[in-house]
Amino acid sequence: MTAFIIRRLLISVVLLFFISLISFFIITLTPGSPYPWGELNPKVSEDVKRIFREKFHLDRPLHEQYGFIMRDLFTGELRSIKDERPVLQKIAERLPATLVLNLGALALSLSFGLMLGIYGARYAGRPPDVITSILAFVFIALPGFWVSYLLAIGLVSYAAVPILGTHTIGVTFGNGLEVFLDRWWHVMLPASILAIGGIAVQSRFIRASMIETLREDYIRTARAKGLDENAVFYRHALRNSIRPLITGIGMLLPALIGGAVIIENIFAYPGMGRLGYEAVLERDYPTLVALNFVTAALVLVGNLLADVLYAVVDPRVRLE
Amino acid sequence: MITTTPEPINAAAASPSRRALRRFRANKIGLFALGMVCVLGLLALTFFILDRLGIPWPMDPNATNLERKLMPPNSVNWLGTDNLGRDVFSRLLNGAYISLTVGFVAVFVSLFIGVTVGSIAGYFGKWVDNLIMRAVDAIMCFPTFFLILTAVALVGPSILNIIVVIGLVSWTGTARLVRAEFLTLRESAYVQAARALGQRGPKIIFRHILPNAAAPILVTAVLGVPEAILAEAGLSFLGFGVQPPQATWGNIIADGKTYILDAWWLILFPGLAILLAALSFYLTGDALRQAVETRSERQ
Amino acid sequence: MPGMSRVRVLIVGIPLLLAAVTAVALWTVARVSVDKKNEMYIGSIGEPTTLNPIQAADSVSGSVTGVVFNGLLKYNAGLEIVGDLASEWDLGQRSTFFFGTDEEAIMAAANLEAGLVDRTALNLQRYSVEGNRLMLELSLPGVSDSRKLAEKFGVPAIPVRTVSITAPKPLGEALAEFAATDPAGRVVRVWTNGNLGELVYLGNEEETLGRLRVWLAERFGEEGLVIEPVLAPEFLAEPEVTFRLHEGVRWHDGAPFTSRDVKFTYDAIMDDRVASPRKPDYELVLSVETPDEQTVRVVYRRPFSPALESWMMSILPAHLLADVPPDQWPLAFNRAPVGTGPFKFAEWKTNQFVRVARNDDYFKGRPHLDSIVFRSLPDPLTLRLAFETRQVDFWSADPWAVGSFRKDERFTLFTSPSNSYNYVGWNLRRPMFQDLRVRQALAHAVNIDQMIRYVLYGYGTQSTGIFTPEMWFFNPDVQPLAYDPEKAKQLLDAAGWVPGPDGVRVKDGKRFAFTLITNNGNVIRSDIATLVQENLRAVGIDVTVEMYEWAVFLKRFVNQGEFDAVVLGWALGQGFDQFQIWHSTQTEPERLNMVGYQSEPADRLLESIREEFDRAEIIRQCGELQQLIYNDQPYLFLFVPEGTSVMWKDAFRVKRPGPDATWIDEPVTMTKAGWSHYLEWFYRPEYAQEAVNNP
Amino acid sequence: MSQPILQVRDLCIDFVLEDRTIEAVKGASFDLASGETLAIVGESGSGKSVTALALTRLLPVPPAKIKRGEILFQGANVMQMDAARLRKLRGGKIAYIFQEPSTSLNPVYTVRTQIGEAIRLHRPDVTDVDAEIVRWLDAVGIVDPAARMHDYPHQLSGGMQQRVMIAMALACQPDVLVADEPTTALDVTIQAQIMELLGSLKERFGMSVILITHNFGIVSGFAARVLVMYRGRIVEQGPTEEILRHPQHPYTRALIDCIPRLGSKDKRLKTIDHAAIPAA
Repeated sequence: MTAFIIRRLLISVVLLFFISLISFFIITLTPGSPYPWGELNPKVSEDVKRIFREKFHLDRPLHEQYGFIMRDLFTGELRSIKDERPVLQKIAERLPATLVLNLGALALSLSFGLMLGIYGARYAGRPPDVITSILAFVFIALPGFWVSYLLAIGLVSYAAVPILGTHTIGVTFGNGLEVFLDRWWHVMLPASILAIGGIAVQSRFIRASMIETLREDYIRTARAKGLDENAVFYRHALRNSIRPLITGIGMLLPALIGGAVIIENIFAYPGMGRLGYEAVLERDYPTLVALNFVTAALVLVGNLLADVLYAVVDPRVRLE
Repeated sequence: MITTTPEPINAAAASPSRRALRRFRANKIGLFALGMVCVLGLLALTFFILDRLGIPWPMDPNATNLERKLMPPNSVNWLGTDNLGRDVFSRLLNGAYISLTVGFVAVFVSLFIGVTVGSIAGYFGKWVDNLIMRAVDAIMCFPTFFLILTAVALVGPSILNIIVVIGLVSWTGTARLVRAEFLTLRESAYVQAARALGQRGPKIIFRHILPNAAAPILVTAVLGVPEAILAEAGLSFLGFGVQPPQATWGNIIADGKTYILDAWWLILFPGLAILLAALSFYLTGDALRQAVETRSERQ
Repeated sequence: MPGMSRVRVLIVGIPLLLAAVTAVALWTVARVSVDKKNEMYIGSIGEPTTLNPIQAADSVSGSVTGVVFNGLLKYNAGLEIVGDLASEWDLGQRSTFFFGTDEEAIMAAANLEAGLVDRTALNLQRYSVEGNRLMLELSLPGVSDSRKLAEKFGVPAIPVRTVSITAPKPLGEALAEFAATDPAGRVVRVWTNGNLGELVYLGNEEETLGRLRVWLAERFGEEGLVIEPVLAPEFLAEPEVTFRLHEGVRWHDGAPFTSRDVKFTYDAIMDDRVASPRKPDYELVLSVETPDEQTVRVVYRRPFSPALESWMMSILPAHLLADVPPDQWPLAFNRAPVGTGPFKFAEWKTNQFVRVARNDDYFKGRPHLDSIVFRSLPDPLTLRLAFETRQVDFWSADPWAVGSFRKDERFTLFTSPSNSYNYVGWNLRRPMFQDLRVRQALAHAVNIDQMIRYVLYGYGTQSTGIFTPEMWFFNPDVQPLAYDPEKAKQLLDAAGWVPGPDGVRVKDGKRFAFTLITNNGNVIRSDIATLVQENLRAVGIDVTVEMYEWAVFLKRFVNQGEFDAVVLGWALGQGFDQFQIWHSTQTEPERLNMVGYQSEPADRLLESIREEFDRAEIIRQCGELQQLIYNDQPYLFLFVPEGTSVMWKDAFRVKRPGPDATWIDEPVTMTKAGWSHYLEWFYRPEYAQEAVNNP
Repeated sequence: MSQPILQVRDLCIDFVLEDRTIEAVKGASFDLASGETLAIVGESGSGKSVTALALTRLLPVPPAKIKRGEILFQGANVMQMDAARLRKLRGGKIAYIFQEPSTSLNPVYTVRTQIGEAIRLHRPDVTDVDAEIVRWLDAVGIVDPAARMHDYPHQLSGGMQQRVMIAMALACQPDVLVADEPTTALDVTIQAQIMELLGSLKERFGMSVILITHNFGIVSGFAARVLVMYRGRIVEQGPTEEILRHPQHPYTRALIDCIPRLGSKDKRLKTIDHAAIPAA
């Protein structure tokens, strides 16, 4: 197990290296340049621009720039071009919000996906299953940004419900519970929209896996023992069917972080997606490279976690 | 699982493709969805041809009419007008062609790359496979969205570029699938036999393995179309998509989002169009998957 | 089987619980009353980059630092310059003329004395002779008065020449040493800042420049050494501003505010390590002196009329920053600044808000509001959503929504012309746009009235050039070119562009087709592009519209001059200096004269406006420049939009000090300087008691 | 002979597939006496496993469909039992051993969990379940049962897995044990051990056994009576010795000829001439 984890980590390091390389070259090859003051500012002289380029090594050839960025990334010295703050600090600032949002979305996807998937498998081929199946496809087919906007307009225009940020600003709440519920609402709204696709995909996976499992011999054995359908279903079939759920953890993470870009913008949520989007627009190379690096690392950790979980759930799986 | 399969009484079992066809025909939802897909395709084609012939109907999708700007749905403009007084209904119909083309061609690009890479990895195995799959892992670790954003910024937002970029970032799933099929089929008796007869790599791949992997690849392709349509919509929405004044469903929404609280019809209808199209493709793809699956789920 | 049922309960229970809590949360949030505190909520698009005013360049950062810091000067509600941290200030100039001999200098002085009729008319205060120099002390900087006085000398003065030096390494004392070696004392002034230097000298150009080059090359090498002449008056003209600082001003941490802080701020802006975008405003400063704690004297190397406005720059606390290397500022000070302003920095939650709290010891009196929260929102739509749910108090209304808000009793609207205009820039490097008749035709072909009516919903006026009507130096006599497609067609015919087979005009076998680009995400600009496309099609011109992401748009097209035509806008300050946008030296890549406009008369005006301090003269020259450029039509000048801010009517009132220690209590009103001019005197009516007790 | 513990009357089972219907069992009737050992012999697809599963209605419905016929267990009609009674019957009265022990045991639970589950279900009076598990594991010849019961199925060999299956079936003390091809998936040596074990357990606990197999070889010496199924029909039944000696039906003869004997070269099932099959 330890050997497995060490080997996986080593592979991850190599992967991360390539990821940083790719992300650096894609972003630097993209037209545009990272001037923090807007390029059409008549007040900024050529001289200032030159000093600035030297400061961020932008006058060097690309491979040297990459070297500087990687060196600084590992010494923690890497600074954002936009405001010259350490990039890691900027990411760390947004990490909690991002984690809360994505874990919220993950929790929603997995729990609702599991529930609907099991429901579908239970009534496979019958009307409840057909309805949940169609519902799942509707969910997958919904453009997230579109739903967000419709929801946002509806909530704001017709109910005047605050939806932006992580909490309602400027309002005095009666007690701690209200504060908690306010924060919960502000996370769950974007998380639900992020989760829509995940719920659908998960429920489809779970349903298929469940139906597959129900054909297994040991299910017949369980029935032959005289177990009731619920026991057969939840005890014998379920645990053998939740592999896709675990795979989902590894697969959903990158999709969520990517998908969060639009949602975070619509709901003014202070997460990493917004940081990344702004960094793309501003061509803030160091922030982007670091962000891709951190995201990829998170995803790799997610995948590793999924593999470890496999072993926990299925005793046949050995980590080698 | 019933291990002792009773022998069939009537004639010999139908061929797999015929059986798949029969299963598909029995799937009401799938048939309906396929019908929707066909209707959409025909509509798109009709309006594309009309547009090329210079017979815009019901109106010229790009003709501005400032006196009639931001009109809610009415008897002249069935789905209202946009900020320049252009007819939303006409733009929707006209946009269908671009949106669907993006969907299909992007899938084609993604399939081409995915099948090639997956075949190479699956056929050669060993370190080739290892190398390719690690690269696939690396690409899958990327938040695809940043990749698309930067790539579009890099090459510029033309229809062709968007198609290529969407195709370029969405082939990993196909590659994995094809590779898995290969790993299984490579060991199968007929491939072993072909190899024993001295057939060479490409021939084995094209004559023996790929045809047998065709069904799952087809399913991935059909399911990939709506994803590409949604991706284009998302890109256009952020302003990275197809150039105006050419309408696509995504950039009608993108143009409309500014007026969202004042002109709901600008985003409602194109959104519904995207939803409908994507849903039709997904349901068709799912029905197709059920039909070609070796074991029917209901058995 | 208890284990089994637990699993079932979990599978159904967890999602239901999540949904239930969310429903309860929605109910709670929806029902919460708008129990506002005595705070103001301002929404802005985007996040401040830094709260260090000399490093910030974006408007969001500016709006926060605006209430935390003070400048020496500021605009009042009528856009006149008044003192802020400075209680009073004096302008002056010393003009020095050099003569061949001491006798000539004395003779010139005598002739001057004889010719003087009215001293004050030409702002002359006194004059003196020192060796071969005649020095005039004037009460207003500028070159024209000095030149008029020089006409009376009767003896020709020796013209001075100025060269700028860029060295590969910091110049240090090199120029001063060079001056010391000069045998005839012909070097009259040196100035050094880092790698840059300036040398003012008399006499033979070739000889002095040759010696200078050799001298510098010995020390720094030839490579990277640039010596080039500078446009400057033919005499030494050194303007001077003396500020008298307010007594008893304290920084938010309690330390006293002194002239040292002003000097430090100037030094910081000039420090390369700070990379301040404001550096060009101060490059003509010769020295900043602090004779005592309350006095600051700034001497300029030559007249620079935007100088006074540059001292509206926020002043930084020297006692906190002088000992910190600038690369450490972003880590601490720039995220938690200390100023002298009406509000103290309180907290900054990234991508959420910056909060500033009342400064009870503010030197102009305690503000009414407890705090101001600057919310950072990603785009205009979220800003509006925040406004509609009363999460922010103000909103810059989209033009198409103004109408419905105006009808709504709950809101107050402030409409004012902006200091900005939109235009279509023609790339004058392209042959098709080089013909003035074509550019005029293009202007006649576009229906700007219609554009204003339907794109801006009437909230705008047609632009007549590089200045906007609200500016005091605006020329109201410039007549806009009228919409007249027939005339446009005639002009195009005259220019040789005749209708071709497909309706598009042709000249020498080339179709009149070009690409109009703009940035995406700006509906006004995309509407403009579409309408221009339509209007020009009507006169036989084929326009393709392309939109690019802002960074790509600038880097690949605009900055490189790689475009045919571009839709853009300029947001101008109050200043009249447009050197960077129109001067013929500014046409290289990355410069702001991206259309490649070159005009000698315009160059001369742009140069002389910079040296002019006389109001009437500035108005005259700016007017001339505006007419000149409008006639040339390098841009299709479209319109000056009006901005409308909407406020919840019950949100604020203003209670501000009036004349004679009275207090004026009034609704929030628009001033020339905007609705937010009296921000520190805003109060929420629910908290009126507190506000009334405040003085 | 006493009242039969199990009676099957005219059992007809169809499999309704999407494009065709297969008649799997066509009118099977037989009795099982208490304590008797009955073998049902037939090739793959002859309907013997379907019949066995039908005894407790374990066939998945659909696609299976019991067209007609009745099954009486101790006089009670299995076809009409409600779910609760059916559950009591399964495992408690009629227990099964399946062909493929490696897939018939749930891979994610330990032996202890799986046997314990059955005991708790059918014998709620047992207080020390672990001891009972150990006892049964011991009874089926598993060495060090106290340690083995914590193993997962994949940690055991095929023979051991089948022993666990047997222990699981017996632990509920059923009246009838249905062994559906219990040895097919195992090595020849293990086959013999398992058959021997089944034989001794049958003696020890005195239950009825239905042995489903295609192999006449293991029938002799184990079952007293044989039932031969061919294409869904019972073509022949009678005492084992009788059938072995005088098979009436050509199919039976063919099956018997497959029994490996010393010196025999041809072990394949002889092709039978359809014309030679007497109508049922």
